[in-house]
Amino acid sequence: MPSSLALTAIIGAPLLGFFMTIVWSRAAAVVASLTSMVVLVAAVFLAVSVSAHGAVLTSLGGWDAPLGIELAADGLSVMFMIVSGAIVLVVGAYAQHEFVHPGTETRSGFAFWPLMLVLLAALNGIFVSRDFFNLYVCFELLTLSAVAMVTLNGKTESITAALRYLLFALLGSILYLLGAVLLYAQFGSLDMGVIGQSVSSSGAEILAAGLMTAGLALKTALFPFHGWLPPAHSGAPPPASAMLSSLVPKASYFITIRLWFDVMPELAGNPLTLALGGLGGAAILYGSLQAIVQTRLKMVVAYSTVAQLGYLFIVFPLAGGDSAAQPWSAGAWTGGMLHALSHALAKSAMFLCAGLFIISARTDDLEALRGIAQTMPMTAFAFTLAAISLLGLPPSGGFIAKYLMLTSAFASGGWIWAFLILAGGLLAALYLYRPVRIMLSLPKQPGQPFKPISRWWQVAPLVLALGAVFLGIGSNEPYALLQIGRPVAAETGL
Amino acid sequence: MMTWASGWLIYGLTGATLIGLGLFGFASHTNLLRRILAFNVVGSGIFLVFGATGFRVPELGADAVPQALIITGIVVALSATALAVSLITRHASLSGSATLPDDDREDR
Amino acid sequence: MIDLQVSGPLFPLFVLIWPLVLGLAASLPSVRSNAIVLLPLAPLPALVLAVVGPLNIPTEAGILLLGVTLNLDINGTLFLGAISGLWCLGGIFALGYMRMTPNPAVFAGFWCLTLSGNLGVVLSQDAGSFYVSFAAVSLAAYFLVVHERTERALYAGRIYIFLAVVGEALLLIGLLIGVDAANSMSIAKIRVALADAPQAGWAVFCLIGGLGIKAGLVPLHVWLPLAHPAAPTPASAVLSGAIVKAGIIGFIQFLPDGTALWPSMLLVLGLAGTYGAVFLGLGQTNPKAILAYSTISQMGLVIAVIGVGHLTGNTVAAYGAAALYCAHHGLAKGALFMSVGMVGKSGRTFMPFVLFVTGLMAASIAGAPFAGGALAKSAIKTLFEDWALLLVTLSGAGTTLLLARFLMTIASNHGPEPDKRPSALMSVPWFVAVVAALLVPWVLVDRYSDLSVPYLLSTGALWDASWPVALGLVCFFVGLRLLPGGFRVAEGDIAGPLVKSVAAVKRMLAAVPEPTVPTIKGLDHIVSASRTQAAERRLLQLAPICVAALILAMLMFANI
Amino acid sequence: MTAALPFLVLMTSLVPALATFWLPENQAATRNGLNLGGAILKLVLVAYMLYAVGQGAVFETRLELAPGLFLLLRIDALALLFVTLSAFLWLLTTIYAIAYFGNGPNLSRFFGFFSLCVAATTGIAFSGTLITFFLFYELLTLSTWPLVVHKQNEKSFAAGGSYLGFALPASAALLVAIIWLESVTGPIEFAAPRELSGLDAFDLRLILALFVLGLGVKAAIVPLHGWLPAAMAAPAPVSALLHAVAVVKAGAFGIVRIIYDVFGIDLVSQLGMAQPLAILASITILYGSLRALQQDDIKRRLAFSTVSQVSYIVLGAALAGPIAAIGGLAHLVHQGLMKITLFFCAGIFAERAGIEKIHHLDGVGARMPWTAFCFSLGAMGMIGIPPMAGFVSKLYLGVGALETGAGWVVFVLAGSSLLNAAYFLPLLYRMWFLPAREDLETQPPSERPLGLIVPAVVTATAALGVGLLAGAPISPLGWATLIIERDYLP
Repeated sequence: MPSSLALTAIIGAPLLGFFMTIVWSRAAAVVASLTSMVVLVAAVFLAVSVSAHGAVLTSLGGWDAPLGIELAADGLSVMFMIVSGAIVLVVGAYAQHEFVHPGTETRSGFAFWPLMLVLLAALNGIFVSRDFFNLYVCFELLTLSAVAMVTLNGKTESITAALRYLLFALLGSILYLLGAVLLYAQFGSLDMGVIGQSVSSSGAEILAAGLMTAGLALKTALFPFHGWLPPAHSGAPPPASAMLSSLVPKASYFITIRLWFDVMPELAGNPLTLALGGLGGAAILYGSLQAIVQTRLKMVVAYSTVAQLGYLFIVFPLAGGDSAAQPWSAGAWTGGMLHALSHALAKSAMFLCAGLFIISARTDDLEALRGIAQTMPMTAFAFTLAAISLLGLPPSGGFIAKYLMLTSAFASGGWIWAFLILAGGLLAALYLYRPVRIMLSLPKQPGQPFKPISRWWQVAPLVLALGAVFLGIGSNEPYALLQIGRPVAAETGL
Repeated sequence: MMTWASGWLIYGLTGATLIGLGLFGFASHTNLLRRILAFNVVGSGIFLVFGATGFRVPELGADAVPQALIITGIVVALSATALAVSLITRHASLSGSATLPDDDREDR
Repeated sequence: MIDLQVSGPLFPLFVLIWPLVLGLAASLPSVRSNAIVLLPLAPLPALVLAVVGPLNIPTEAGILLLGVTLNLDINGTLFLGAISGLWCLGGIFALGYMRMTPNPAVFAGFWCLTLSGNLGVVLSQDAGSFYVSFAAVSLAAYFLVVHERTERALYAGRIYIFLAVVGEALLLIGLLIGVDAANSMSIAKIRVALADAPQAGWAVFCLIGGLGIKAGLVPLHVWLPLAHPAAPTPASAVLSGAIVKAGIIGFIQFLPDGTALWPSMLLVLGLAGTYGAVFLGLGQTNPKAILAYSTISQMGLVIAVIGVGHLTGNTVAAYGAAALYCAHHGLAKGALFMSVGMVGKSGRTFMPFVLFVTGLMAASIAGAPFAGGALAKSAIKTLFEDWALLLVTLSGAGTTLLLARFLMTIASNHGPEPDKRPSALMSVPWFVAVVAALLVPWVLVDRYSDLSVPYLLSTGALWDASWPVALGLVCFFVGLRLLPGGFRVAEGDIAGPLVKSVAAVKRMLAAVPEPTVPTIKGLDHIVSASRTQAAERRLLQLAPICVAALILAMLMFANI
Repeated sequence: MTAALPFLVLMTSLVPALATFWLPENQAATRNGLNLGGAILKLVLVAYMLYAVGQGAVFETRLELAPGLFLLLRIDALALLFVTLSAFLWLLTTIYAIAYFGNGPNLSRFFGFFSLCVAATTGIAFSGTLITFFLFYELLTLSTWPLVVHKQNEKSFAAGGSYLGFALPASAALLVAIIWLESVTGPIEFAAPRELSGLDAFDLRLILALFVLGLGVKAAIVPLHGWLPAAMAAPAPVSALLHAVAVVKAGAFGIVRIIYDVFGIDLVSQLGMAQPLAILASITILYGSLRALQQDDIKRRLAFSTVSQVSYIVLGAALAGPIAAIGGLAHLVHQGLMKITLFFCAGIFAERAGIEKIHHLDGVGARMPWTAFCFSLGAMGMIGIPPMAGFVSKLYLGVGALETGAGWVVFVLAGSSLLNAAYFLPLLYRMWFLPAREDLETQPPSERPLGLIVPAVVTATAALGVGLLAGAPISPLGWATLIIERDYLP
């Protein structure tokens, strides 16, 4: 069964790669690249097979649940796998320059590759797990590798940021685990399918789901628990930041979506969806305002992540709760997922751009970047493209996502959500216009010493930014793919 | 039957107490090491509760699944603790402080 | 493939296009320096059309503008003949007068354009081409006014163009309402429709304003006394003799039958102009300015005729009389302006002849017996009754007074060399204009009025013509004795205050601010980065409490 | 072939745009060839389409982006009016820009975005659905910005910021309007308008107001016009693009589309929105003119003049009568021809003689006769002096207004003509009648290369020609009449 092989490979290959990079650290970069390529190929293969035959399921070693580990891929997980595989591949290619070139700190170079592969394995594990405990293990793995990545450059601020991140993450893990334990107490199983079939809306179930959601929200940096994110993401080396900001919060969000839309949609009442949506809206406004006043590029981009993650939670009131049975639900849900994906691509592109700017200008102070577009036009262009997607302007993926969400908001009469979505876009324009403007300005003194950067290196962020744009132009396929395996019959929207 | 049930109850209540104590510790201390310890206390509490759920259906005897999962969980918690401790030592050696900046209450 | 959509005789179209072609030819490098030569040639086809052209066979060209229709009726023939004749004479005069002028090509080009517009105003039978023609004659004449580029000419030009543009705008409003009411571009239909259309009042008001500016209707006359002295003499001649008539033609074309308020208004304003201009003109020192006021005065009479024609319902007679009066006035006033040019180029010995002929012309305009002007005046008098008749008759005295002042002013303006004579190119057209002015009404008076030549030669008619002139002369000499120094009125009387008030309005407007995008500068103070980040970090400690609260909230919602 | 034609026409601009981005700076010949070739090819295709659409043909290309999200390109007579204008002016502006910039920096970027702008404009014209319209409308916003900031100095960034500051909230408003409306009716195609009269009148009014808000920024309706005068910081070819070829036209065109093809004039009148919109347009017409009167900078004066003139188009649509609509549509072309002439000339003045302020124009007529002559023609057209094109539009607007019972509009038109005269005639006066500055005397400026002056002459002649031959069936007026008679009259 090639598709079960592929399912195994997307987790197995990076884990294997992880050991190989440790053992054979000299060729770590090459191994990591090859591994992520394998993962991407496997993910694409899975996508083809899922779109042809529907969701794919396999049991590792033939052991069935509950003792064995079951892996399943539906449209949603396949899309996330492809995007994360692609991002890791491109970031890996970018990191070849960052860590392999002489003059960079060898220790961080040594540690980066294995961490990257663990991260990839954990991510893929989350995307294909059908079991809450496996999910727990995977995202603990994810958290630990992410925290380790923050510390790579060894500076005090990075350590501090990493510690703060770790504390939040541990708290989140505890809450999640507590919830999972309660679920087990109730159902005697942690398998999603089993639980999903026997949900009875008892108090214990609600408590369990609430605890898990709280833990996941902490890890997704949902407002007001976002304090750890900006220092952690801006303190890490750029390739690490790219993955941290684009993929890691999405993993915990992914679990939240699985929990509330696949496993226990009946439980998602209005208070819950409103609370999550409200926090998401607050995140949009607060994150954007903070991003506006930042003076360092990476901080702007990091706060932008806080804001953009807010959108993901607006999906709950639009597609969950009472809205779940409505015709606009499918559009809102798909819009949210597309937003997660296009944000992942755009945000990783932005962090890579920021990384290149830092190498060229030796700082990411916005004022110091004045005129850098003359030295690195391609990178500035990539940054602008990514910004367009974040703003939700056509024809980017961000636009399609916002369009779908807005359509649902209007159809459901959810004015407030529509307002928040639009306000977020306009605020994003405010905080992203400033860096773009500074980059494109003429330098104050001519001939300011920006270090030239090789063109091939600059291609990496451009590829990701173009990916975000093409997700919009070619959104037909992803849209169809995302619908496969959804429990509620996927409707083509309104 | 009664004994099984009360045993389950004792373990569960103890676990819940540990969780509560741990959470309190986590919130009330700013010293990083204490916080990590508090985290471990909470973790122990959760595992205890988890273990107790193994007796959920007494007729079947002890359920093997929680045991397997607890072991996995302990490994995970251990590695998290290890990472945290290494970071704390690194942090202490770099900044000379066992608390995070901006956490104004010092209680070392 | 493209249908030119022309029907009817092509010659009227040629009449309009020919001056344009000549005007463009003036810009050719080889023609440029001698461009003045083109001036007399431009109006020739029009003259031919006026003399031999058949009446009332319309020409239609659908593709041009919004569909052009041209036609010539009986009044139109007279206007066309007088106007093209004057333009022709003026052109020949310019040949002699403006031999060494700078920028001859520019002058010639706009001369031709103005001419084409002037002819178009006569010929047009649709609102579109009338408006185009009127714009051409109004705006292109600006270049004739400012040709000498002196400070005074440019000032006069500014006032002129200001009023001309205002006139265009008013005319546009009137035409728009008319076209809508008639649902047609045809002027005849517009005239009918305006009689009872809902917004006809506005339309007629605007038309009177727009056309009245050109016709020197008080109080819109300001430009005449400024523009005439500033322009070169041939241009003054056509301005006063021909261009001003465009407004009168417009009145005749557009004003609907009806007994609303406006015919009385025209009568009152016309008579006010007739007398007011005499008074203002007496205060002038520049001979051309005096002539300009005289033109205002004479056009006031014509406007009063049109008003009275509508009041009495006798528009056919009124229009005929007005056409005759305009034809005479055009030629005579053209001749008088040429006299100013003649005086400047004449020595002492030639002066008496010039003065004599000029006096003859002045007498004709004043309506002295046997002159062509007397016939024209008799023709218009038949329309008036009672007090209005008395006022019209008495205006002859005013005209005499004003023109006597004019003669007195130019008498001392002769050139320094005693034996100098103007060239034949100047004196011949001048003389032809004089003769034409004296004779033309005799030939045409029975076509354009109910009067006959024998009646006009009767004693009663002669006495009616004589006494106002005599009264005017007496007044002149009495006034000369009482007020030897005369009095002064600024050229263009109310133009000065007008300019100042426009400038004041402009200053007031400049003080209003412009909207911009709101800036976000204040945000830094509201969301201070350092303060909020510290607060965010402290949230870490609060996180467990928040989480606990969240869980509690959920429990409560779930009603456990 | 016919199904792909709209797509092909779009590609004639899009392909040069994308290709130009990747050209190295020094490959001027290739770059110019690409852009000019695209422009000429486009004109040829447009000529063919003019013929075919005149015969009654309709072309359609349909692409699916996401389920229910169609990219529909459809060529009808109205679309073609706009595309013909932009294609014609694109060619001329490209010629002008090549001559204007010479060997300046960042030209690949410039021409790339320039062609992209034109592609977006073509897309706007061809849009067959609301959402397609929005996509291209935003593409236009984005591709214009790099052009506005082309000089990359503080002033141009301020202008660019102002542009986005107005345009982005407007696009949000537009998006809300579209989604709100479509959430009730389903996707809207212009060719098959939905029956809206059953919807809540208040909602419809609000939606229409949002549309006007969204499109009014580009159409520079007061008080949304602030970006346009600021954008004069951009080089002259960009101003030509903003004011004549693409941007303000896109806004006005959008308003026409919304009124005619989404709501329908009857419904707009029933909702009581036609009158307020007409009043808004009238205020803009007068306000723009009054502001223009106060400007000392030539390009700023022209910019405010655009504010005023573009609202003629809006007015034509808002008056909700066939004749006014014809006038408004014809003005879309007329204003483009006249205003681009003026900006071409202003560019030549600035580039060749350093003339930026009005008082620098003294005596320039004799030194730069061609430029000054073209400028004068354009200015006279703007004033509405017959037989220039502007007069024809005003006549139709005025008559159309009277026909619908909005007699007051004729006073607005007359007042605007007066103000236009008041702010243009002093310029002509200075050019032709005042003595020249000393440096103009000693170093007479050149009007060469031909690439600068020829486009100006061509557009000036065209502006004169479309007025003189307004009665011809292929004149803008004739075409506008065809649009209204064939597509919008019952």
